[in-house]
Amino acid sequence: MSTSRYRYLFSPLRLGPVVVHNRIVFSAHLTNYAEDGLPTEQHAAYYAARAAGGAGLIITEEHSTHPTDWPYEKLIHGFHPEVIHGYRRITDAVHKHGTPIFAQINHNGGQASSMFSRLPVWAPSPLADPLFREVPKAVDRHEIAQIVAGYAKVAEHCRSGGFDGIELQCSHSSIVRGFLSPATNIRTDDYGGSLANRARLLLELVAAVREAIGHQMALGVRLCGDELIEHGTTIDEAVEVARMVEAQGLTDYINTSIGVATASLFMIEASMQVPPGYAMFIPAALRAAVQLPVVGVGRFKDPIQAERALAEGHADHIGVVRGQIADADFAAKTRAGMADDIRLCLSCNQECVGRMGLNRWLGCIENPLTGRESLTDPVRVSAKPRRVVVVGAGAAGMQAALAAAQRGHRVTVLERDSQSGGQVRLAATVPSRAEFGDLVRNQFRFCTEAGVEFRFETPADAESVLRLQPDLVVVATGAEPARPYWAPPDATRVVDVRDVLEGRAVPTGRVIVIDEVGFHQATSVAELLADRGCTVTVATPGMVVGQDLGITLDMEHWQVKAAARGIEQRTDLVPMGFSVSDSDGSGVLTFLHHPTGTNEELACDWVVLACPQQPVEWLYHELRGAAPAGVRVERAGDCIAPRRAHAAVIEGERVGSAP
Amino acid sequence: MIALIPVREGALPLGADEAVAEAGGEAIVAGDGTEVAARHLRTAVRVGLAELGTFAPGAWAAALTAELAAHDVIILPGSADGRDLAPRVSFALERPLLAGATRIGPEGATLVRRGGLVEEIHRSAGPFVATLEPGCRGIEPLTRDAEIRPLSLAPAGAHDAEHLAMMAPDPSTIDLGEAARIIAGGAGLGGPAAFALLREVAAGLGASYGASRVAADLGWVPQDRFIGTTGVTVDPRLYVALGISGAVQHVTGLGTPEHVIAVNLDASAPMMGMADLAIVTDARALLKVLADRLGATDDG
Amino acid sequence: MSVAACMRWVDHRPDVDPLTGDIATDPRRSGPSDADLAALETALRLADSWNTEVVVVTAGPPEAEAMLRDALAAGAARAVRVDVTTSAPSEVLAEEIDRALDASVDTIVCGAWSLDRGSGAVPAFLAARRAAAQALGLITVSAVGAGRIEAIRRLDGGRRERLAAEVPMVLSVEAAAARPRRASMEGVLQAKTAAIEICAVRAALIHPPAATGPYRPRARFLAAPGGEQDARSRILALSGATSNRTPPQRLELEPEEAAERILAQLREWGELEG
Amino acid sequence: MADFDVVVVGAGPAGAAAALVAARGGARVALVERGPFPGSKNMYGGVVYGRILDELLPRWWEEIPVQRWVTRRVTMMLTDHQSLALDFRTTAWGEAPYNGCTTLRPEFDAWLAGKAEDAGATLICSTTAVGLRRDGTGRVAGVRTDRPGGDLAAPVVIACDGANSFLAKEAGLYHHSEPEHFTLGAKEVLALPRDVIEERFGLTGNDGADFEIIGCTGDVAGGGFLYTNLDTVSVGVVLRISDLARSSTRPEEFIAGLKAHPSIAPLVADGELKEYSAHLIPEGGYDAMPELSTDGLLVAGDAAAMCLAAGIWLEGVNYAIGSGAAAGETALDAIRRGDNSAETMAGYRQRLERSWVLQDHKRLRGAPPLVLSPRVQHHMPQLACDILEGLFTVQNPEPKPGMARISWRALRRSGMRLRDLAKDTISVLRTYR
Repeated sequence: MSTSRYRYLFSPLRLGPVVVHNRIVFSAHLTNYAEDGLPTEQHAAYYAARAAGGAGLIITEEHSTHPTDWPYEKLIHGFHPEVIHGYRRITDAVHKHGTPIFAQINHNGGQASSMFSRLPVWAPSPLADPLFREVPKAVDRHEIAQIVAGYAKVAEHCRSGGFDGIELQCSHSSIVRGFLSPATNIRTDDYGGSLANRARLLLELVAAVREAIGHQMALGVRLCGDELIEHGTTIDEAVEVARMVEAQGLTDYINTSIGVATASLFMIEASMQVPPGYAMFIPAALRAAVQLPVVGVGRFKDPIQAERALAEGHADHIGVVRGQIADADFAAKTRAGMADDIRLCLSCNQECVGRMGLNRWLGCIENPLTGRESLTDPVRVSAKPRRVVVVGAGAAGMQAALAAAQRGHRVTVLERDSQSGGQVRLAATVPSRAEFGDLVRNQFRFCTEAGVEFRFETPADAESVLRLQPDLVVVATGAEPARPYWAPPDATRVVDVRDVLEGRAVPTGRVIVIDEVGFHQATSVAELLADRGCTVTVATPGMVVGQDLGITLDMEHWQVKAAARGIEQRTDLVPMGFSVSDSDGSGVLTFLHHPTGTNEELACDWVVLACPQQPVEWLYHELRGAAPAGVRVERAGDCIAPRRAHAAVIEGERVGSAP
Repeated sequence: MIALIPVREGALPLGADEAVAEAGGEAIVAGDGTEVAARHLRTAVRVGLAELGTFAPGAWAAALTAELAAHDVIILPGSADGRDLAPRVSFALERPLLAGATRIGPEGATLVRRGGLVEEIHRSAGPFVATLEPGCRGIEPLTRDAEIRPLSLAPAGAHDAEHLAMMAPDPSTIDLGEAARIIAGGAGLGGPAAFALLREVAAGLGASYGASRVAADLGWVPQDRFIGTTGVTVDPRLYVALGISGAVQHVTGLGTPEHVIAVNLDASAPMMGMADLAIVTDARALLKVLADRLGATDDG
Repeated sequence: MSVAACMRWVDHRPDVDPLTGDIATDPRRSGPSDADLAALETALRLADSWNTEVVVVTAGPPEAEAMLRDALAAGAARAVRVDVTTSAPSEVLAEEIDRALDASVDTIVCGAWSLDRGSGAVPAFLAARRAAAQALGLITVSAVGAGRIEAIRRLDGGRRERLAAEVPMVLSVEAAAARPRRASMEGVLQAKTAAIEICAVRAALIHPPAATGPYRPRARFLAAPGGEQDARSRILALSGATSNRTPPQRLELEPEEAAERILAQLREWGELEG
Repeated sequence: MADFDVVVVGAGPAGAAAALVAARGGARVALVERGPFPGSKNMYGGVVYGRILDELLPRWWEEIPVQRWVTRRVTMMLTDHQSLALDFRTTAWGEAPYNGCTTLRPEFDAWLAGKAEDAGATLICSTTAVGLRRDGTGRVAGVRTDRPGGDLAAPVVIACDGANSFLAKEAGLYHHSEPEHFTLGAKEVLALPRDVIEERFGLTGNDGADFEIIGCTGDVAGGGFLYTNLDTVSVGVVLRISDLARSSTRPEEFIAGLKAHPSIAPLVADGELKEYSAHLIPEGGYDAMPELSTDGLLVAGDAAAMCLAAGIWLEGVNYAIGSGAAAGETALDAIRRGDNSAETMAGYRQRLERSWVLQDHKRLRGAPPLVLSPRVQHHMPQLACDILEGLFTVQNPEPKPGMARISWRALRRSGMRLRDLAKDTISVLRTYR
């Protein structure tokens, strides 16, 4: 009502027997917080933080319903009765904030491997999954009955564990999806062929789970609206399945998703390359066909975007996952009219999605607390405010400044440039990477609000820093390009990516971009230059350009865009030398093709380097020498060793929180 | 079911296509310039043209009665003219009116009440007339051209108001959400004086003016001019952003403009990344120049 | 010949249960809408120009008499309340109001729409019943001779229409059409004891809705990007990866050059006339 | 011009009582109200102690628009994470003649003003008195209003137009209006189902609870309150204006803090916000009251700072009614005598001095400064809570420390000296003797 300018986002809605107080859902996602197949205190603390932050509904990560399902190490084995204790810890922690919490239960089917389970994986048909490349066992009727019994058993565990509802993941990595999809179900019995047959398992599971949980708990079904694979489920079939589920009369809501986790994952947890709200057509189509409330997902990072989708009737609830990973108080801030204070998600996927594939716990590039909720004490204001001087207003420096200022210390940041943001700001000047800049924009805003003083265009040396009489100096001077040995100093057209982004160099004609770091540096600049009309080749000593783009789900997009822009990709090429052949600076780049040991020469007008950088550390050493006793000198980020932004944020937080 | 679409000078009213789609593609287009208007419909399958001249609800209702009596459900768009005509048709046909519907079917309609807080489902025992709220359902354009035929109607007289003239829309008063061209300013403009200039420039460009949240919060512009998260959401064809950094909260309120121009001293502002034309310059100084240029054009 | 002002007694911010759509109204929050107040003012002004008087009419519960007394205080000569206590369709209300008004009333002014039903259909039904000219959704009204007005009416998309109407006529006005006058102390004191005529309802035909609930936006049609194409094309359509976007141009210019560049660009896009 | 014997400005409890008494005495009374109806400024209620109505409206309890009868009165002290409560309950307050009730002010005010109308007073709403009319000799002779032809002539005007009364000020009756004498009352009304309220507060039927809270307003002197209506609870704070101006915290943030306190949160959890309101309370007590009368003019209710805000007592409505009734009687007296001179009007103050209205205020004149002092605001709650926490924390296998040691430690931590404590004890005893 009067508390909110949002007409729909904060109006309550009933999901079966459960009243959900607002429309913001923290929907299911992997966390890798489980240990030995059991939920942990970290799970409880993680979900509780989002409940405290105002989420309307929390849906946990999946709980496996059967021992044949163990596709990744840190999966919760819901079929073990021991999980109930952990469930209680989670539900109690979340209920403390008056927030309902549902459990997602699942069997991943053929989208798994036998590596952990040492049992053959089960699927409707013996077709190998494209990611796991393992031929599954086609389940018989007896095994189908076991699957159904497993779901019912886990649903009972969830009921005993205090959950308010159950969600069946039938969408992007599930045996139910396997049955529903014509691409993975080629059975000829009652469970294959017609859609009614393919949906049989789903309806059996719904009936069994409803039987197990009774009518005091909500039951939802998560459906995939478009698998984005050839011969897969598309929106028309998804709509039909939703109708069947509604007609069965046992389900309280429908959640949605897009893509198949083992084939088109990059469209499930889309990075900033994909427009926000891209999957909205799915809940819209389902909602037009059924009366059940429908949850929409897909890069909702801003409350107005969510409100708009609700107002246009595209969904009844909005899944905001990464938005609440980055800022647990997403909903509360919105409700309080402080939407501008939300630490917006970048959809960079570096520390959340990116770490899942690496078997590491879920974190966030912007929010050092994420993944550490159970270990971190609340920020307390220091009884002894200290004077902190930070040199450098990049990601590391600003995080240090923010952490210190939040603890009541007086912080001044000295920055040589006329604005904050450092390399991150620069990286974000490439159009498709613009959202990355929110990292430093968010930091700057929070710093300003916390009372940090910024002095721009203020180069620092030891003397000028110490004149400010600091108790702690944080050196965060970043890194600078290091010119490789093979690039002649006088080759004016061999430039760094930073020269291009800062406008010091404007390459034209034939450009070779050298990718020695394997992340966005080379590919984003290549894309930028191709858009400007250059003929671009990206060359790398590695086996693939942009080697690490895969973990953030940017690789597929890069490949598509490179192809569309005619960007040539060359691999296994080690640059050996450059000779200027023309007075304008153009020349010939010599490579060693290391698999064959042969040399290759490529003529070009410009060479743009994305190569390892070197730390800017002189100030740190100068200060260590000059600082009087009692003045601590610390450093953070690239000036220790050049790495990616998350390292800068974590180190900044670490030194800034302990002056 | 059939849609009745009142048109003026060949221009369709708000919500015309939605009304036709709701009626399943059957429509009667009434007014002046009906054929032109009918060809602009994207959801019509079959259209009857009732060339009745300038809007005159009394006379139109009388003239259309015989033609409409054959249809059980008559759907009018909830536009200004549609809302005015519907009760006259309902009265002439002696049928109930279900006004302000968001969904209309052969048996009845869902109506919004209390300014959109509640809905009522009404069932009608017999034929009825309804108006459909514009924007409530969206449309899926058909690829096939509609079959168009003129209707022969006996003219009817009634005591109606007399149309004197149409007045062109005034971009400065038009609802920002409907504006096709928007020029907006942000904190980078520095103060209320610049927004006075912005209004002039907007007028010169035939555009509506808007602002970012910061500018509205500082009171430089009224709150109803603020585009973004907590303000107005817009969907212009052209968007010119002066001194707006382009925080996501602003950008998500923007819709999908065909063309974007951004002006900012900060070359790395996200708005600059979105723009087709991004110019690094002082937006305030630029605004003065633009005001001069456009003012001079007017004088000449 | 006389003028009627037609007003509606509504709760300005009813409590709506967001889960059930149940409405709780409170007479203390109730009163005429701003548009109805503008209608009364417009009626009073027209009556002044035509040297006649205003009868104010409402269809509502006894509490609505407070509103009628305010109208009497402001200058209405008579007040009539049609004793309607439940919600009723516009055609029924129009029928009752029509019956409550003498034949001598040849101009009726209403608010553009009420806050509760909000369809704005009552004035058009009144016009239909009385075979009167209708001019609805007016933002200005002025008398231009005996029994004739000129007015500006708001259409869609910011367009407006200038029109004229003659008695018998029904007008409806938006809140901006006239700023309500302040009743004099004398008027207030007299209105406290003035008589209010009550008309019993005759039409019993009130159709309750089959069901009510909280408003739930209807799903607006949203095409699946890529439609029926193959999976790869759908992915490309969804991600916009290959959309043919004009490469952005970034220029550093002096303000004068920048202005030239912008105007030239607008001309090129066809967004600048002349 | 309209002619009356008495014009009462403001149809709150004071004005309605004044109009009721004067009209019953046969005077022609105009009761002028700024809002569209009496009580329109605050939609939701307060606690009213109805005994004052015994004389005016015998068996008032049978018709007063009650929400709940207060049968539970809790006085609480809060620190960041602790609370200490004195929880008093009596069934006696739940039976005639009752003690206090919670009520919705629009209902209560309209009811009382209706009584005045029944007695013959003329209620004129949506009308603001913009100034005093004076006769040839300069005496007050009615009011001017914002309506065309809006003067109301009367030999007696009773100003019941709320804190910081415009009319009393115009007449030069305010000598103190330092910000220290005002507090800001801010209140949220939260909707909760009736049965939830009854379960959480341990109530049945029409019983209600009233909490007065100190130690919940941070760096601003003040207090908090929480009371139950039928299906809403009101929670709020009263804050000293002068402190508030210096504080960076907004009133609604104090309410948010109070609602989040572990001892309060379970009581108000999930309440849907229905209304937020804030208004000025004259809390200076006896020593900050304005002059109460002059030629042709009487001041009553909040306008006369007739509000008792003495820590555990926070009462306004009963004093407003008491002073309003006395003003009505004085007005009748003046009209009967045909004399509205300052001397006759001074009878008003004498009436009040004789009644409990000013006797209470006089007796508790020291209370507001004491209640708002930093020691009562912060140190005492901390001290009391720390002592109890020390007493009740079980530290096995450590032996239980002695009471003296706990108290001494707590006192040291509270930053108070023993001397201060002794001094405070004496002033409390003096103030509330």
